[in-house]
Amino acid sequence: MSKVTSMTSAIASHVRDGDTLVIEGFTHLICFAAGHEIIRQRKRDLTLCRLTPDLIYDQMIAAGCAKKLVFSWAGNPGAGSLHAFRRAVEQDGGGPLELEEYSHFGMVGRLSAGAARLPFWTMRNYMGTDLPAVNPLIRSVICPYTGEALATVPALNPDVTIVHAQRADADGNTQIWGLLGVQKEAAFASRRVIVVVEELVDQSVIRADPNRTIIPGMIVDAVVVEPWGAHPSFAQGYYDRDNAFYVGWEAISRDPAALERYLDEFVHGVGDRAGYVRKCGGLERLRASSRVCAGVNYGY
Amino acid sequence: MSKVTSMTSAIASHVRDGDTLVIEGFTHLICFAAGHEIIRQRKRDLTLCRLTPDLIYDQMIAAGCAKKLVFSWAGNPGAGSLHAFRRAVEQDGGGPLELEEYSHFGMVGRLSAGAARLPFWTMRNYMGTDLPAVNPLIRSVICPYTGEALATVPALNPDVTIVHAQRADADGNTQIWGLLGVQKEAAFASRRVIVVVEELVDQSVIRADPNRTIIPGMIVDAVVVEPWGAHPSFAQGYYDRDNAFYVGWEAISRDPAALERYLDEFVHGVGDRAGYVRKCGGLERLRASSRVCAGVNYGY
Amino acid sequence: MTYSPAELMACVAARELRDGEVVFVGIGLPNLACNLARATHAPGLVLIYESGAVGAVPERLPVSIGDPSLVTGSLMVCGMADVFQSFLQNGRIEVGFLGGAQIDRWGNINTTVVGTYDRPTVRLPGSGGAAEIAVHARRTLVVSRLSRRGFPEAVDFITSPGHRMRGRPRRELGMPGAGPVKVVTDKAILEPDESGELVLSALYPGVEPDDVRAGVGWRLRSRDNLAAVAPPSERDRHLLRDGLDPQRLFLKA
Amino acid sequence: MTYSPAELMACVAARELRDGEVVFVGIGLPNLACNLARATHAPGLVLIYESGAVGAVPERLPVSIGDPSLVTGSLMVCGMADVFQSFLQNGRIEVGFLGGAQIDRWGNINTTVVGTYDRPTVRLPGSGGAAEIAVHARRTLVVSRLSRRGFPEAVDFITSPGHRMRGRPRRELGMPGAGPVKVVTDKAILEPDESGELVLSALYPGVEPDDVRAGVGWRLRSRDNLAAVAPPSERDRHLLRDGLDPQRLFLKA
Repeated sequence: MSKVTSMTSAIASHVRDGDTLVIEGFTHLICFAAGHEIIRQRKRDLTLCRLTPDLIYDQMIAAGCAKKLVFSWAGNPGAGSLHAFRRAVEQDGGGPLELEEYSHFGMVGRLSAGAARLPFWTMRNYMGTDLPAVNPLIRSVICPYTGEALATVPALNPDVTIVHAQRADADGNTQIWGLLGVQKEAAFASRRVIVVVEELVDQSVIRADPNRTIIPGMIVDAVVVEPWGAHPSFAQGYYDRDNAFYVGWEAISRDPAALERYLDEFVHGVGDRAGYVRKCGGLERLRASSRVCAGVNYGY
Repeated sequence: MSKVTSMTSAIASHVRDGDTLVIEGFTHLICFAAGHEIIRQRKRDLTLCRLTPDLIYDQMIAAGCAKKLVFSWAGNPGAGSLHAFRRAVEQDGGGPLELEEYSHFGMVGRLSAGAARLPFWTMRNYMGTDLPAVNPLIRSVICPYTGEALATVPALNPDVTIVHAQRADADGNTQIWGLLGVQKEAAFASRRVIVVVEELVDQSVIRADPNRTIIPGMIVDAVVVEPWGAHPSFAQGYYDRDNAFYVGWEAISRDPAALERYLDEFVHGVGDRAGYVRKCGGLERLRASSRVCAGVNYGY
Repeated sequence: MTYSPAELMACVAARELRDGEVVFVGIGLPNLACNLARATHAPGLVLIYESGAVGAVPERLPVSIGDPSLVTGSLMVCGMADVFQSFLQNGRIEVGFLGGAQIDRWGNINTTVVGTYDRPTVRLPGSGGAAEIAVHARRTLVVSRLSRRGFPEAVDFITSPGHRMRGRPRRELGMPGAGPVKVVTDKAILEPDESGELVLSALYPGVEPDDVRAGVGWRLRSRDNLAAVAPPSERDRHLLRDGLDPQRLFLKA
Repeated sequence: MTYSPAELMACVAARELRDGEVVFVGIGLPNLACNLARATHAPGLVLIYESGAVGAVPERLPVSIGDPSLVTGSLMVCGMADVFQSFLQNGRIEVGFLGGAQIDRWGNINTTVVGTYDRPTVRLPGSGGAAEIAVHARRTLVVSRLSRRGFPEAVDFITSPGHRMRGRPRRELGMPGAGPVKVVTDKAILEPDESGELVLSALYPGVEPDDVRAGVGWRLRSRDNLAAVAPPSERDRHLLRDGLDPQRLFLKA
């Protein structure tokens, strides 16, 4: 039966206070729509995990949803800092936000182990860095063949993972193209999975090109249809990255009052994503140009 | 510069006596054309690695190319036995063929470790089986977090890997759809890589759909254009599996004299793949029907 | 109207599958059983083949687990690293089908060698994915014809572990899956008792317990109340013969 | 005709890249340097971004390492597990670009915290992929402007290891890559000597050794024969200003 539901009910029924939550998407397909609904529903004590917290976790930290942050790069790509995050961490800041810090490779390894349901992942890394000194979860293992020591990171198995995608069918069979990040690993590692898509398509569309399917419906709990749901990040083939918004975030997040106003107006002040898009004055200016590739033959 | 060359020169310059060789392709895209050229060039003492030796390694074993076989399932899919292999291994057989045996997961892990340039791969497997008792390379490691023991297999880093694919450009940027097997892992794990394709395409075709690229040109040493090169296995979108040939192999391989005749006629008796196709009386009967999927938009 | 043992085996296996389950499918009778179930009581069955085809809907009878018909129109095609790590080891496979040249008293299966490993009298294909399916599938179904050689007291080589290996129970060895819950033969169904030993649990029409014992290499015990297996329905026979395997590739005997 | 320090930095970095090399690219000056090299002496340069775009040919100046323009028309897009395992850890990356808030005497880089980790005075973004790039890239190029705060004797936190960490040389720690071979600043080029200590190796036009020492927090030693860095060519300036960064996003200062 169909797993299609509204963002409101998907978040209400699958995201609980105290959960370990992953909203993945590496610069591409970051589900701001889900983050905003989590803020609206005033979820608390979340352990937020992402390689790049990005603006979405900066907003969720400012809104008081986060107890802990697990990450590998906390900046505003090409535009400055995540000031809500910094205020929660720096000496003269309000705090307290618990941190668990890795490198990108470390976070990728944690989710890869989680997806394979192994307790750890092995890598040749971290020699000479101070990261293991501040994160006791970065450990090592001895190779049973060469005797050498290799670095390990523990599996990450979130309670909930939210993945934004270009399209899925009603069962949750999900297709993504362009940057893939660690969406597949995060979904397979998670206890519950919410897929948010730009387009709901008939299953025949999925079956026509099965090599594009990144997440199978069998691991998906809910499908939410939310066009423009990744703004200000982008969806290849649907809309461009809103760089002006990322640049503008520097000033907003630097000023707690301005950030508060932003959340009041653009998150609490709108009932849903459609309201957000209207509030933004529409986003047509970001609509993607057409660069459609040719299909391939699956015949035999 | 272009890496396109003939099968004869690709095998002559990249496959050496004593090499550890992988010709991958799980039922799909098995490069018989390369195997036949290796037989014609009378390569010797090869360590042949494949999950499923299939007919191609049965032929290479019969032709005296193999010193050792590293594998996980040595049957004729749905049609019987690989008798040259069995004769080399069974009590009353001629032998001697050295064996190193794993399960499919074990072989996948060995190539995954090789591709990541790690010395081993970890898995939850082999408890209760007799495989570790006959293969001392299946070992275990203790998890630095849970303290539990997990199985390990050593990395496999072949001297040469040969991958058949639907298409590639002259630099070796290679696209595969349909069953992917472990081609990507085998290519990244290998010191040298030969890609054999049904079609050589302009780089613009590759760049139009970059998510379909499985093997980047930077790791490819030679590109050989060999239509029908995977027969009697198949190439999705190009030609069907020749099941009659697989069924017929049972009788041929059961009789050493018949197998000898087959090699004389279809391998030594033809100069190249084109000659083989003619010898088969053409293969048009296997030409794939058209089931072309729609393209996706890469615009922004 | 008559039916072959193979036809009944396919029907019995199909009855074990519940709608919506995720099944790791093999070629031959298991494939027929899965597609029969899909065509009858389990339209939502998700078929996964170790070749990487997920949600396959083959338009013809696949003769290999890597048949191109498993790819065309499937829900997803992934590499084999994902098949074994993200699906099987991840615990997503609810049912796995196994079979083999030897199945012993404890449900251990041998697909590796008859005789010794170093100098076998018969070299079998080996594990393929069977070893890990036996470890990780939530439950496995074994499909095999009875014979004293095929059902020895103890297998020559344990390729796929059952319920007790060299005296040790599978729980003690930390295997996630429940192991073989039913062995579907051509005469009867065997099931493990609480100790893990395979015992006679259900008889096919017209079969006596002694007919079954004649095909088993150990003193086969029986449940107190044996179940009676229903013959294939008219519809099942029709689907199998005219639809799924018209050339009777796997339904002959 | 004049040029900005940033323009010369981009040109100097570009000159370090050889045709056909595989480069792990960052945003800003490294990206400009790579695209300048592609447009001039290294048309076969292969650009890889940690976001998974391989062989990218951006039609506009990418403002993030995950810009959609890096995907459209690229040779390959892969997941990040492949980026770090199959490309970086596999040893396929010949050049990696690094930069940071602090670079010390031994080429160690800090992009994590200023002050202590637990109560930092300034919390920086962290490693991203920098820690593993510093370990695995065959060689790295560091691009950063000189300042006493930016070039301390020792960094507050080692995010990306250089040539000597807490007294231990990188070879002893088993790092596959050669580490930072050049530090491209706004006034000069620093290079490691045989002990791994960064020393002054080349001066930009009109710069005196003391100008450089003023921007370094340790007693900077010099090579006996200092090289003179050539200014940007007419063509390079034209390509940078009118082609690659017309809005001067990264070339301003």
